[in-house]
Amino acid sequence: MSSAVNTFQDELARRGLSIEQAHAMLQTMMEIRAFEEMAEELFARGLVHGTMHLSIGQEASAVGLSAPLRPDDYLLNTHRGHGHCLAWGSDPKLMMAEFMGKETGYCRGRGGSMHIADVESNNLGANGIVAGGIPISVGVGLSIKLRKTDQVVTSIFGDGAANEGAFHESLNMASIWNLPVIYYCENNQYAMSMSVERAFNVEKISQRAAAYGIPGKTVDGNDLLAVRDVVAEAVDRARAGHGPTLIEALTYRYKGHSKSDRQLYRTRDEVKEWQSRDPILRFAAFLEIDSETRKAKQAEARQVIEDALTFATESPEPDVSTILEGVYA
Amino acid sequence: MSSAVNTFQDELARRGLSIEQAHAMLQTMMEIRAFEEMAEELFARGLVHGTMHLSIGQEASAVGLSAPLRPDDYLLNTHRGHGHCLAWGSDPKLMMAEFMGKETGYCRGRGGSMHIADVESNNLGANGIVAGGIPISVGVGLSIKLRKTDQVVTSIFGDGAANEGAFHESLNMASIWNLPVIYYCENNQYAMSMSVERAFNVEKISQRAAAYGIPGKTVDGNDLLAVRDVVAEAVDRARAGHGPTLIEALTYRYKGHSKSDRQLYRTRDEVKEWQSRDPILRFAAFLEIDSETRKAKQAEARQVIEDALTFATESPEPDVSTILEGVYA
Amino acid sequence: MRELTYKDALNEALFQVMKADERVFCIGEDIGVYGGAFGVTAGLIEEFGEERVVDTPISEAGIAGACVGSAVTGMRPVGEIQFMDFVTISMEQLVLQAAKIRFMFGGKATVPMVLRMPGGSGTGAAAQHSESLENWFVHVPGLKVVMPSSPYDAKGLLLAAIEDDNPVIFIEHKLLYKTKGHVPEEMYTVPLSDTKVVREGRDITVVATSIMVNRALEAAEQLAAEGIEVEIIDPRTLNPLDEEPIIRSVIKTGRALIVHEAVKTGGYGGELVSRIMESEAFDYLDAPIRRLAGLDIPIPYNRTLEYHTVPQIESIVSEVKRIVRGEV
Amino acid sequence: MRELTYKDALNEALFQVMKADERVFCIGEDIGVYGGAFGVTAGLIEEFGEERVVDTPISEAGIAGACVGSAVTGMRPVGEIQFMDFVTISMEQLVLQAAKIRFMFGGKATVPMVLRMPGGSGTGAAAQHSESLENWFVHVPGLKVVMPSSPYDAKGLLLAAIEDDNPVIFIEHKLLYKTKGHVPEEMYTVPLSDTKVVREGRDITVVATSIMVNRALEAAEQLAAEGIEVEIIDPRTLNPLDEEPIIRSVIKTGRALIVHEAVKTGGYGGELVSRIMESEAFDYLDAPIRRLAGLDIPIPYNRTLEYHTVPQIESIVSEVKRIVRGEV
Ligand SMILES: Cc1ncc(C[n+]2csc(CCOP(=O)(O)OP(=O)(O)O)c2C)c(N)n1
Ligand SMILES: Cc1ncc(C[n+]2csc(CCOP(=O)(O)OP(=O)(O)O)c2C)c(N)n1
Ligand SMILES: [Mg+2]
Ligand SMILES: [Mg+2]
Repeated sequence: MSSAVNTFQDELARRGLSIEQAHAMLQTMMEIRAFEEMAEELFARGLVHGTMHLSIGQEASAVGLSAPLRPDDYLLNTHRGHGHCLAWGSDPKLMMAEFMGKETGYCRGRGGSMHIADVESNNLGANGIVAGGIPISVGVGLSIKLRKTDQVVTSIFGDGAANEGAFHESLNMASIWNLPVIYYCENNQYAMSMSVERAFNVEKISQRAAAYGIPGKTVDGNDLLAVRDVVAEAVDRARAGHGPTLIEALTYRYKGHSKSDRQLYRTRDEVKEWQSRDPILRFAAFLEIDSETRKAKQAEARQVIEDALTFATESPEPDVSTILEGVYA
Repeated sequence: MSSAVNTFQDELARRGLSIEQAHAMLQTMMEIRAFEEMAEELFARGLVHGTMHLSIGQEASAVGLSAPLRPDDYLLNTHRGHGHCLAWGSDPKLMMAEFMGKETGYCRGRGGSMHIADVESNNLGANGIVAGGIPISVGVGLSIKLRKTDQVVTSIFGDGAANEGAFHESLNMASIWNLPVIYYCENNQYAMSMSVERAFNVEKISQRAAAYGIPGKTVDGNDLLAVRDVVAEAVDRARAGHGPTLIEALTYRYKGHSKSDRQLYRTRDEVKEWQSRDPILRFAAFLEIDSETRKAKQAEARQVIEDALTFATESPEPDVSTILEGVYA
Repeated sequence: MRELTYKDALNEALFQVMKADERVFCIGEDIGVYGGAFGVTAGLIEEFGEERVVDTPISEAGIAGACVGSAVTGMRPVGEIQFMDFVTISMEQLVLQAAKIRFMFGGKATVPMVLRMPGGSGTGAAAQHSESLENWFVHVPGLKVVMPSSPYDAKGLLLAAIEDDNPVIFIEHKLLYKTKGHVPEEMYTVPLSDTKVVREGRDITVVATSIMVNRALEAAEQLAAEGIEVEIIDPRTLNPLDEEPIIRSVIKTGRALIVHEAVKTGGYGGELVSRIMESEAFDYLDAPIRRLAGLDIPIPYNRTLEYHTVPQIESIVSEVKRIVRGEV
Repeated sequence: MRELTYKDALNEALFQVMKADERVFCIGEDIGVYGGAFGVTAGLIEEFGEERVVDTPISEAGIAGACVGSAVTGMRPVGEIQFMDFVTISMEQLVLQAAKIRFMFGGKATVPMVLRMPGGSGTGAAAQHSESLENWFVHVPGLKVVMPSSPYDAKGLLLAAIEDDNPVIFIEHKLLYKTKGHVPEEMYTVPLSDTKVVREGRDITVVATSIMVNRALEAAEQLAAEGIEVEIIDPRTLNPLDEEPIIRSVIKTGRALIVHEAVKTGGYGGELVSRIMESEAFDYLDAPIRRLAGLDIPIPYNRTLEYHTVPQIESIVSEVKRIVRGEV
């Protein structure tokens, strides 16, 4: 992990983190994985329709990003967003209910996997549109600036999104107006079947920050504390009124892009190699947790998700008579 | 100009240019200015409706850009495009007729100032949409690549256009596919009232090339030979299959943005300062042309445009009975 | 009675609401010292400063996003798209984000934004600066679509749009900016979804939008001289539509003509025809309902062609006569 | 008779035309080794290579521009937008460039491009992946708009669209990809602007588009059992519309129902209602023409709500009955 010299206790202390907090972060990663595994299972069993984008393998990126943020900060999430939602503190019960299209879900079953939002807690939603949340971040940043608070907004997107025009317009606007936005690019090496090697002619996506005169950082997205550190720095910068940062977190999705993906665009070896750097196992090892304890924690995480499933399963469907509700305020 | 040491004859010879060619280029710059002055006059006299975007002050940029191009290359022009059209070799008569909405105009009076095109000569048109031609350049580049010719396409746009999403998507695509496109950004310091200082947080627009892994060059756009040189290099690169280049030509428009512009966003001094670097006077001085000869040449240029006006004035309007023509092929 | 131009009425509305409500701010290209391409925002930056009158780069997707994001977090943005045509670049943010956020999030968010834009032809700006795309927005649930035809309505509808908790597409007309009319000095709202009978008549109902209301009024004067009494109706808010006054009118007159500037095919006229058809007014129809609209061509540059591309007073007059005389 | 799925029919058309015409190439997101999100381009890259089956970054404006620019310089691009919703990002290039270039340039250029995209709901993809925006394109002169409902038409219309010298918006339906039907092996075209009477009947004319043709056919079977004979008409090309068969049919039946999946308000139904209204068929109408269309809401995620948002077989059956029985 971040350092081989110091003990993990030193590493945590240096960041003002307690061991309990570290364990909680590990737990969140495990809950994310359990949620995703359950999602896949439900899909395979034909219990959900639609599609979903699993973030298995990217858990450190989600948890490390959330760590330095405050509850009053804002989140603009990506389609591959279950993990970020959980890391943000969303209730797995209400998420699972949404995933299953239930009235008790965060969006009353209208949104589903790609649109989980909880505006009350400043989670402004996942987005089914690649780069769809990025222009919105400009508005949230402006709103913070006009309201003169020290909130920040995190705009999460994938490597693929960095080739949409919306990315360009938005980063430029956030830069010239010094808006408190963390642009967080989860580079999981592929946009569906398109590898970053084919889609970009630059080595690092973070190099694009220079085009807007803002800092760009690339970080090992499977290293929870490294992610946390680089985000913390960007957050400090933004809160202090110095404007946006572009962060690129290098990570990998173990599963296919969405429900149906024959994965002809990558090799099994490549997947395996990334699995050898599994973010959960790495952080557990860093915390010197033995495999028994780890398994117990995983079982615990699984239970949280099982409970969420029970809640969702027992929840009612939306009533068809309410179908027209919620279009206009 | 480009060098103080050599004689202008050396400078020309070094580039394989004859004195006649140099004089022809000067003449074209003068015709451009005369065309624009006439356009302004016609507008003031209420003889045209619509709007127009004058390129007075930017003549070296237009003529220097065209110089290294071949007749079978392609042009995608900007709204401020009269000069580029003339430099491309378009007939001022047919341009003036188009400007006056006549049936004899390049677009049979349907297009007007913002849409002058001559597809037969690979002039794919000016564009009323800022950055509207940039994505089209990707297609033209692809078409060249698929047809395996060694043509190139020039995509001209202003500084303002470089903040549109279309710029970003297109440059990336042209780069990853190695397309023979010259991205030519005329940075005339303003997009309407928005200065580049306010709209960008980078010093040079050409720095954005790095975001796409392509060369970026900034050149004095009022120095005809300097423009020609940097374009020639980009053209060579493109023809050789090495992909696109982003060129930024620093220049200035003397007139307001369009027909009505109180120009509150800039000072008279700034305009004067740029006028002291007038591209026509500079190139005339470089060629050691005395002021009498220069005036004679200007009168000649004026005459060409007067003749164009006569042609346009005497040309018929489109017949209303043809109004539905040309929507579908 | 105080008269103002349509442009000044809009400008006054912005001044007043920005004074009254801190959450309101303006954003768009050249809306600051330039005052907006058509002058609607003139003077605002001097009064409210750069923070609340935000000049943007040329980034129409970004402008729309800036509105969505600030609206959903408690502000009341008034965005400007310099010409309606350029809103083609903002469609993703407007249609997939602004319009859908509330529904998609289970009714738990609001997006109180207004996006102003001038549409229409008549200034020689040609095919890429003369669009009339209102029916695209009408076709998107979650958006409201407003098209004022008078200075009075311009001010009142703009204030209502800003007050509304939904995304509102506010479509002005280039040729209307200089038209004058009575505008009260105080703040007032014209409710959204409140169709107005602009002129009463017994022989035919003309439903017109935006500048076509004015042309229809002039046509009606000429027709009155020939004994034809035209009832003119202005929906003002195209969606959600207050259709009742239209239906009542057609029941009375038995005839209807829809007039809009947008291209006929796929336009709003079809919606109005259908609404009438689907109502009790069907049984009262003495003639088929007709549409008079833009030709199915891009707007040509040439002045004469441009003129003949969209409905004019004469064409309204002659179409009304044909309907009333049973020639169609 | 050889049967193929709608998807395979499209795939075969692409294979054959790419073999036959060097100018044709495909471009879009994940159309290469992935074979396209719905598999329409499967196998093409193996046959024709990366040069002619171009995987793009996620850049929908760029994809549209790539089509426009290559088309105007002599190629015949077939672009794919992965879901119709994302075409909101391409609108500027399609509407202000592709559709207008020919007219704006005085008829001196052609833009022979096809942009394929799957529309429609029914897969639980929710509000941002289920749009039916065809009427936007119908409203844009210069574009042609095609919506095949059967495998046979899918192949024939795609080949006709590629042969056409104009920009064609080619709208597929996600739920149709797996439907099967007769498809000849050889290359053939179904002319653009050639409305088809899909089923004959005397009691009512149902004009349906895309998947609604199939639902209408099933509804007609049920209705036939109750003695109601439905005539079903599929415009196939929505614009330019071959309206004559529709008008002839309504003259025969005296009744008409329009069925489409898109949101009712501002939709294509209004156009069809108006076309019938403006024709001689008006005099033969025994009942008002009705529209059965998507509810005015974004598509909900929940399966049951989604189902009830757009017309289904049952709702067509009951709406036809109401019209035939004079209940509307
Ligand atoms: C505008 C748009 N284009 C295309 C898609 C289809 N799509 C959904 S996710 C995806 C890949 C996104 O890749 P990336 O941004 O790297 O995120 P990842 O899925 O890898 O997390 C694509 C092409 C979409 N949803 N929106
Ligand atoms: C998409 C779009 N947005 C806005 C405009 C209005 N407009 C026309 S030219 C212009 C300024 C363009 O600036 P720049 O690109 O620097 O070119 P310049 O006019 O300076 O040559 C603007 C805002 C437009 N035509 N298209
Ligand atoms: Mg990715
Ligand atoms: Mg400029």
